[in-house]
Amino acid sequence: MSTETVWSGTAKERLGAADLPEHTGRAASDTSDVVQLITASGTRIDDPQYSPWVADVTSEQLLSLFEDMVVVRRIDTEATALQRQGQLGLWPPLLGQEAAQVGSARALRDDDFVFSTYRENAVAYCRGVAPTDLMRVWRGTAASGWNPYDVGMATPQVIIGAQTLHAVGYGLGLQNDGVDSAVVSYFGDGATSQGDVSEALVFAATYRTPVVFFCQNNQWAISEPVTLQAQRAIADRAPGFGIPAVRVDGNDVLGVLAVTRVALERARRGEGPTFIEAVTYRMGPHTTADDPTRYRDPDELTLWAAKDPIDRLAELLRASGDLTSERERAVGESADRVAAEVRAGCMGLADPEPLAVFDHVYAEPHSGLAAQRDAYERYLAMFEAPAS
Amino acid sequence: MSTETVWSGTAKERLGAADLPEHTGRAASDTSDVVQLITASGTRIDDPQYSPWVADVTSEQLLSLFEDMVVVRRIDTEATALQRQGQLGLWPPLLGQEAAQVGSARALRDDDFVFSTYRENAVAYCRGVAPTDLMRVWRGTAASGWNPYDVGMATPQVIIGAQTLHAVGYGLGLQNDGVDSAVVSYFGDGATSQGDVSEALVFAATYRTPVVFFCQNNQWAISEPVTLQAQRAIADRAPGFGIPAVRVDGNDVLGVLAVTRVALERARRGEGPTFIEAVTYRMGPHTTADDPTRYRDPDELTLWAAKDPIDRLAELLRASGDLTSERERAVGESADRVAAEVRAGCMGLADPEPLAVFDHVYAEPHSGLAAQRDAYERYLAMFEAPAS
Amino acid sequence: MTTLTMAKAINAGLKQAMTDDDRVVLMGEDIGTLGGVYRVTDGLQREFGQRRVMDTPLAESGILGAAVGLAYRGYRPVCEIQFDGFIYPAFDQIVSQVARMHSRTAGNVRMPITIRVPFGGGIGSAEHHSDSPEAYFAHAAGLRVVAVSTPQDAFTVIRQATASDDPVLYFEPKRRYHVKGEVDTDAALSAATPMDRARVVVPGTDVTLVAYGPMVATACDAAIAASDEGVSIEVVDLRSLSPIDVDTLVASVARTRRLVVAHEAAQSGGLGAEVAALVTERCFDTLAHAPVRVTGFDIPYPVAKLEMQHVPDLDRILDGVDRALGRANSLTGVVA
Amino acid sequence: MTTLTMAKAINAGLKQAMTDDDRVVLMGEDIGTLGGVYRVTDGLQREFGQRRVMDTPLAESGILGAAVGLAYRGYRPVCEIQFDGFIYPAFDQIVSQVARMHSRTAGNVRMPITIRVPFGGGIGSAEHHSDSPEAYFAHAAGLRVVAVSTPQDAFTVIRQATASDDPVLYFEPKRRYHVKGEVDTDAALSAATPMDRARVVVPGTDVTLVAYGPMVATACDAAIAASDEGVSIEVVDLRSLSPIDVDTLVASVARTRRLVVAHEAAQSGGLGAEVAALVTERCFDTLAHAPVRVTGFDIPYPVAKLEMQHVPDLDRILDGVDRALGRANSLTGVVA
Ligand SMILES: Cc1ncc(C[n+]2csc(CCOP(=O)(O)OP(=O)(O)O)c2C)c(N)n1
Ligand SMILES: Cc1ncc(C[n+]2csc(CCOP(=O)(O)OP(=O)(O)O)c2C)c(N)n1
Ligand SMILES: [Mg+2]
Ligand SMILES: [Mg+2]
Repeated sequence: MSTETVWSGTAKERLGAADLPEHTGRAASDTSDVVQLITASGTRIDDPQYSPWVADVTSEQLLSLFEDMVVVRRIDTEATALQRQGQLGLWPPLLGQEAAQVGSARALRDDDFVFSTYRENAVAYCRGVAPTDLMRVWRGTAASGWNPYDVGMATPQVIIGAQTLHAVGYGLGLQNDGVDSAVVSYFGDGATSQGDVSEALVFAATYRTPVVFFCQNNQWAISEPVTLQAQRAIADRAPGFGIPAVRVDGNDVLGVLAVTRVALERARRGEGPTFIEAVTYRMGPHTTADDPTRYRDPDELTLWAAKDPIDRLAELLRASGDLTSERERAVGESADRVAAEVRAGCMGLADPEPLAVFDHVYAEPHSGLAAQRDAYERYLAMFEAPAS
Repeated sequence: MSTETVWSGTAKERLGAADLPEHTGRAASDTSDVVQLITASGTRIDDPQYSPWVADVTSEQLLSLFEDMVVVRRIDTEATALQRQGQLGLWPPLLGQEAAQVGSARALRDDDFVFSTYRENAVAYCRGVAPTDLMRVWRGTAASGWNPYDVGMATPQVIIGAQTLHAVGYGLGLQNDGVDSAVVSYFGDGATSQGDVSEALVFAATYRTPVVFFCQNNQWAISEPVTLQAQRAIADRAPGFGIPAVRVDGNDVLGVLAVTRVALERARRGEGPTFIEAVTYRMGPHTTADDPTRYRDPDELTLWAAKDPIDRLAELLRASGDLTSERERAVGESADRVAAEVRAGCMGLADPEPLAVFDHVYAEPHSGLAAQRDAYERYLAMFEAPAS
Repeated sequence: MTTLTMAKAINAGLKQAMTDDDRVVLMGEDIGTLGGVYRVTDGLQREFGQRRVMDTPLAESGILGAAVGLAYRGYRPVCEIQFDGFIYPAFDQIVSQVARMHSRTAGNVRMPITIRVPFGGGIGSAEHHSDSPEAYFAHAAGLRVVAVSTPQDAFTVIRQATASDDPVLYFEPKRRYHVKGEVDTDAALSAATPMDRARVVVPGTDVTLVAYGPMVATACDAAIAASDEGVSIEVVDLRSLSPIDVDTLVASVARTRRLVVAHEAAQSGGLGAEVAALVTERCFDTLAHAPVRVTGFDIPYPVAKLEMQHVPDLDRILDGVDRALGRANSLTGVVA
Repeated sequence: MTTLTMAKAINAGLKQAMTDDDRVVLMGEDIGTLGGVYRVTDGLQREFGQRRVMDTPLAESGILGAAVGLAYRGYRPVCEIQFDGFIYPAFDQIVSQVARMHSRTAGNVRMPITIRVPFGGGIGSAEHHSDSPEAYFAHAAGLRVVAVSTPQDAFTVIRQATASDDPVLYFEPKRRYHVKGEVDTDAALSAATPMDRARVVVPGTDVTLVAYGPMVATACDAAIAASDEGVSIEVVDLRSLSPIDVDTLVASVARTRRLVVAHEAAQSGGLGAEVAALVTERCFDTLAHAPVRVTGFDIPYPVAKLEMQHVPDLDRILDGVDRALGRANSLTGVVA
């Protein structure tokens, strides 16, 4: 090697010299910059920058956000029970993330569009997906529960991070169409490690697409803590790509509503993408197949239970006298009604016909698949008519 | 859809409210933070943070850096000529990037390791790769010009960005081995868009691997300006991942040497990765197959010619009296010698034997490939011995 | 009729497709200002603007992922992958998203995405610039895969691909880019051979020789060479690699009773295996000899100085034909 | 001899490999604290520490890319891909880097990387959790591909794979994870069948039935069922998908003159095509019938309630056997 040692030999002696300037990222544990409009104990606080964005929210609307959260938690409980009873193959609970999902979804217009993961059942509910339709995929009767165009929400994505690029592409389409709709892409803290998510930030920044990157940092990716994915606050990643970012208390439905409105407004005005990190917590297992006691300190759960998104809003609304016990009962009943619908709908889902495996693989006729379908039809027929 | 319009209808009225805080990234055009120790006109300037790191560099060493740069430019010219004469299939010139490559490569120890792209021929030269070996790949006689372990430098990577992950993995290995060597990964501005590069930042930050990410921002990725890849200074991306970053004038060999030394020192001390953006310019075509006049304003070239890395060091050394005309002639002669070696070596490269296509596909015997080799050997034999 | 190189024919086809349907948008690296490294999109950004011909950041997964979103919104993206070897970073988006979105959404969301891939070797390129990755995509349900071999076909099929409501991998034999041919740019698309059909390009009686993309020209040369020796080769241009037009193959083999299939890609798991298996299934009693595969070896594409060992040429194809005919060949030695 | 589930057998094999060679390191998502979603790496981090059993960030390309670097440095990484459908983001690193580094560097740099992939369906999972992507890798030169079918094989082959100086895709049939079998954990590795060999697991005389991974058990069931009807099936566990042990196949077909090959993956471009083509090339005159493929359809893996339509079961295999034997079957109707 021609490297001359003179270039490296004195390294140790230079130790006294100054190091590189430290980077600007905040430690992930530093939450001083997290937007919050309702505290964990249910007190409304003022934020000069964000409070104006929810100044118009009436107590009736707050109550309706409360009801949304109670209902989606009830759906979650019911689906979990259905899974335990063998009626669903799997269920990914959202327990603890109700405010992050409801607060953001309720900021949307009908003409906006959502690209989500498997966990955004509350978002789907807010978009108008029927409770029964939430069950289809997990009961294994259909690959998607709904027609995306009916509700302005794509079929949830299983491949971690892939949907963030879809959102950017959809946003490009919105730009081309000259409309002021926006796209929201949901993803988790774990997803931020995937190359696709970074590429989505690049594309969104380059084309200034009307996309809101909504990251629910629920602290875990299955058994992996967020510290395995990110050494700085996740929200710190976006600015380096040229995308403004904000962190919000993901268990504060009003705070989430406010920051999402700001981000959507920026998108509508052609000012490009925004990155939101909703700091929240996955209170349940990753899915019903998961056992978090294998990797998670129960104290952590206790800590986050004290920050429950529904409890805090209930406190606030009770204190203001808006949530009467009568009203609370009504909300409970409405949740029970939806839960009953979930259960009945789930049990009523018919198994698809065998030959349906060949449906929709292609939009246009495909000779190869047609031949396979044909052969399989003949094969099935063998079992129907006894050989003559 | 169950979205109630109340949640979105008043957006326009909220326009008066404050927007999100602006992100922290610097505009890419803002170069105020770029480390520079030798100006474009060849004046040495002091930087309290970085000058100490090159205080030990003697004028003889500066002259040797000068010689390195002259030689690699001469290699580049010769290879380009060889390509024009049909002796090489292709050549990717480094014209304009001599300081970025030589300055960084000369900061390395023999036991450090490099993962680079196709353009780092000066790095390879500094690592001790023989001039002839630089030609092999481009003449099409071998898939790699050298044994990576002989020179501490991997076979150059063609797939944009892939090698950044290799560097991180190698760094993990260094950590496991408990040695204080470091890895440098070179890549371009365009590469920063690839998911792999972002994933490399994630992995490096998580494991604090001893890796230096050395990005030569030469302003272009074939025909695409850096503004298509990045809306902020490229160096701004790393801090969000938890990796300290620095921008350096990539045409200032001393500045590059200094920042690379700092980064390597941090790596050796177990303090993890560093990201360096060397701001430079690709003065030639992307490769000899490219025609930059199709997409590039000639004025830009004029602008950067005034910042030439070799000229400025020559100015400095002439002013200090270190670069005498005699010395300059000696340097030129040494460059000519290497160029002659390049040419002779290139022309002397033998074509590989036909059956070599089967070599090294596997490390261990492979029955399928052995059968194909056997059949092909018989096929070739058919042309040798006339059918009896 | 005009005379065009294949590169220019694709350009003309894209231009026509964009004129016919303003939802057709092009995206890729260096396709705008530069017009692509092979100039296939030359002039299109000037004509249609930056919104319809987009230079993208350097990230193939990003290109395909964004295309999925555009398709979701009703657009018909045509993505250029700069070289065959650069398609792999987009593999996940292609096989898990592009290929499955229509099926996943029960047909509600269509993915009329065309993925243009210059492919194959023979041009003395560096590593990753000469791959033949078509078999990967032919194995992925939900995709259609075509390979073109002439300027006329290139022009017609790119229009069919962009007009298709299914995603199409459109493979362009880069070593044929500059070869000229007659192109009828005015013929109605409705009158053209559907893109999922194979085509007999040289009729013959003794052996069916199946090829696609760059290998079709070599196959035709082989047919001429063989006819000098009194062997009549029927050359079938497969054209569609998924689905495979098995009826056309069966009809040909019914006449010739012998099959040779040629491609540049590695033999194991290549299209040749599928063609051989399909034809054997359908024509076992007709076949006079086992189908013969003449293909690239199971090796990474070799360095420039060795590539013509790997890429099947006229002689290797003729040797394969000899094998199929039971004549003296490299494996049997002089007499079969 | 101890009785182990396949999951535990792999665990034991990994533990042995790590004990034998301290350059063996494991990496993947959730493999450390959790021990993997299927607990295959259970307890290994506790035993060997965080440097040798690494929970990685959630990025498959990152995992494989880092593994390449570790291999460059002399390590022998074993990467877990959590589910089959999540391997595609790593496709580029696998086919362009892992597969080609040894060849690219003229043998100077070895890539002894094992990629563990739980694969296949039959467990009622969600989308992307039941893929059979093995054919993609069998087509990529430079890789070795194996699929295991029993706890004993799983134990032995994982040790062979980690000891191999070549990269190995190691496919684990996840629906067989919990099935138990006898495992001899003490037998010398040198005495074991090499991992690139197929194995006759049920001898028979009438038809050769080739299967691998999860389908081997189904094939053995089919052999039992067929014997009730007087048909003697020889079941061959292919084991190695690249290279294919064609000699063992040829020897079997030389006896039976009939071939059926079964797999879950889509038919077009699947391993069945390659096996059929290879055997036809070598046994054309011996074969009494065209090779028969019994495979998954050319569709994305279906929803849970339909998966058993797609995954070949006993009956579909027996129908295929009937086809190969020229007996009444679904295609011919009652009499052949
Ligand atoms: C490409 C890919 N790799 C791995 C998985 C397996 N997997 C499913 S969910 C998950 C964790 C996701 O974590 P996060 O992004 O934080 O979302 P969360 O589950 O917490 O909502 C993993 C690893 C997957 N679905 N896709
Ligand atoms: C994955 C991949 N996609 C595309 C290419 C084609 N390509 C080769 S070089 C290049 C531009 C690279 O730009 P940059 O990273 O800035 O490096 P530079 O060439 O400027 O040194 C492109 C697009 C490639 N080699 N690999
Ligand atoms: Mg999470
Ligand atoms: Mg560049």
